[in-house]
Amino acid sequence: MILEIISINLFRNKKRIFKNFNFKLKKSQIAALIGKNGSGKTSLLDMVVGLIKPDSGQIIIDRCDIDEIGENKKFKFIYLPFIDAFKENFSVQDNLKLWGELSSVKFTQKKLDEKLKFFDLFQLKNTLLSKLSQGQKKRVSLVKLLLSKCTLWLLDEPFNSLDSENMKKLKVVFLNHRKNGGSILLASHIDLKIKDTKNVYIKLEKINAKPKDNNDNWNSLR
Amino acid sequence: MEYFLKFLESKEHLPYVATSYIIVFFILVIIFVHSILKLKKLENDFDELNKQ
Amino acid sequence: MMNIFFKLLKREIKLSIDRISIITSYSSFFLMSLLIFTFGIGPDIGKLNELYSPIVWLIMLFSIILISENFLMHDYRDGSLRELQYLGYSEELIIFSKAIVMFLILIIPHFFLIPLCSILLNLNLTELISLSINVILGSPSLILISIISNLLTIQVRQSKVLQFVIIMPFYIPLIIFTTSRNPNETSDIIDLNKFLILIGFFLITLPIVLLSGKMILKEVNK
Amino acid sequence: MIFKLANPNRFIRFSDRISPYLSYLFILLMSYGLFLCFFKSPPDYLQGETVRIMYIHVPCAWFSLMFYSSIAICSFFSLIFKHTLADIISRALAPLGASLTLATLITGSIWGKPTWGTWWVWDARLTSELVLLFLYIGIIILSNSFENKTKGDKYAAILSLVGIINLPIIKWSVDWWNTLHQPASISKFSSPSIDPSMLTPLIVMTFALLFFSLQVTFIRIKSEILQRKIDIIRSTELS
Repeated sequence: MILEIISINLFRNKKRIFKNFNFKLKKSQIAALIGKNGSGKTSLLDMVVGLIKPDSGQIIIDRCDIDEIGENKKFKFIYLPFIDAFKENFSVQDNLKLWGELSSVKFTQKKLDEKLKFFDLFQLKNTLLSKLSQGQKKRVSLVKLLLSKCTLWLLDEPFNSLDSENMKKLKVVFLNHRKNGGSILLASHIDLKIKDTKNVYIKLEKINAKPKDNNDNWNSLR
Repeated sequence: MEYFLKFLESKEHLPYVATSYIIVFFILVIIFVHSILKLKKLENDFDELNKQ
Repeated sequence: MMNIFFKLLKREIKLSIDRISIITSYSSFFLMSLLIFTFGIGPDIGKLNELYSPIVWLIMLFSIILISENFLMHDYRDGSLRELQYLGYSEELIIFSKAIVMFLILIIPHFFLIPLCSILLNLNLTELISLSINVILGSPSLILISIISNLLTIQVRQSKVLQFVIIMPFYIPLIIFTTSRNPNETSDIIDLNKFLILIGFFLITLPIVLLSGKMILKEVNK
Repeated sequence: MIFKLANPNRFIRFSDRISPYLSYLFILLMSYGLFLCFFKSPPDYLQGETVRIMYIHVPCAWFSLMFYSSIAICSFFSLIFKHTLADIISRALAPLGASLTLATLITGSIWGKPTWGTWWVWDARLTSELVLLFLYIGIIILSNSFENKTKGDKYAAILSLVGIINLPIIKWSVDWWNTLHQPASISKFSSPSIDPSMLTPLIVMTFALLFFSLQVTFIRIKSEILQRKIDIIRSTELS
């Protein structure tokens, strides 16, 4: 079991987003979180990486509680958020090198070039990031996946602003990763369409719990 | 009583004392009225929402 | 621990390459404000000499608050603050490394600004030495407090004015101790006690800023 | 008692029941206090009739400081135990404290005119009171500048805690600065003992103001609870 989410409860902005949510991700498994906007896809990923603390419940990565991992977080998983942390006035390869240093991923220039070529970014490697289009930026962040050695991938909307050709490439990357024993948790409103029994689809739905009229404790007013 | 009469006679100091009391009471009244009005408005809103 | 800290420091220094422009804008702001002050006070060099330390300190205070945006706000907007957090870097180290780099960058322009000030404001050598020690010892606290104001207003849309309003009271002790001149003493003596107070003030400010900064950074993603 | 209040609705009922008594007490004490102030207390031999400003100025100053420290204590509780009542109380207290600080400043400067000859002196106490006003304003603005109320509460709590740590430092440094710039000559109020004929009205006025503040605080807490309930209902309706 690579990722375990045990009975999570979360309130945000006075709304209940998760109510006793349970989920397990095994080795070589791809799980897709599907749901409308505001159904808590990003919140779930943020909780898994420890940016948000759930109101109750536990998240376990690799048999370690997420709060206790601390500095070793970067070796456990790779997370690609919706807004990529890129410095606009740095070139593509400088951005990737910066990321590599921060997340302790070591790679040679040759390997970087090779991976950039895979996503057709080799010609752009010295361009400033501010000059790239949305899809190109997305591809730059996807290169991180190829460079990293983590087994758990957490992806927020990886297919956004990608064209069909690159989506096919990404699917190949996913399948390769699964073959090597890695697992992926991704949030997307686009169907992955990998016809396979191993994949899991989790449908997140909005919880429309009406507030009780007699709020019986102070914390319900938060 | 004689203290009060003496106080009223003191032309020099009376305006200072009087204005300071008036200003403090003015501030207290303002904060009180503001709180009451806010409460009334919220109570109305709450009742309307509950009726729906 | 040290390894992680140096990694963060290295990142900040790398990012500072494009912050070189800050130095020019800082020094031009400094000189322009000096000019404005001179127009306000009048060309009487004796009067200017009397008021040198409040002038220099006020300018420094305002310019540091204005400049501090480049260090935290930008990192927050492009999501790299989040990245640092989910990679498992501790919040104290993030803030501390930022403060150090800010200090290093802002101390550079003072190498020529303070001598220039001493010419323009007719300072003698002891005053010059006292002012430069003052700047070196006092600016860390200035920077730390500006970081707190930045963190508190990081998510407010029109934050500039708010930042000044909420943080000004905390600058009062600092401005008192840096600008104070004992009227009984002649200007030829360097007052050591004042410097000790400045160091003490820094030692008080540092843990408060680190602790409250950590609390704020934990709240930011909610 | 505290367990009984551990429920917003019960708290509202409790405050509804108690608030008339608070008003009666306030009116009673205030009228008695004013009577004592103007009819029963002698003029000071040094300051003459202006000493009557003290009976309103000093309670305001005490409460302005007390409410700031209560806000800081509440912030501590809200950060450590994450209890919403602490947030609500500090939100309710901040405007009240700010207005009392303003009252203190105004009465202080009116008092200063006949005694010192100017409206404003950069005296240590006046200056610290002014700084306190700015701290209050900062907290109020910061807590209201977020759409998410919880976040505003948290940030304001952090700010007020940093403020309470800094307040003694500010006070001390202002004192120091004051003695540096003007040798101590104006602190002529600090009479070591106060005559009972002056002390009684002061105490009565203090309690009157206390009951007034409690009353206003209860009202503001109630409106804060209602506001939050309304927000919850609205947000569930929208989604």
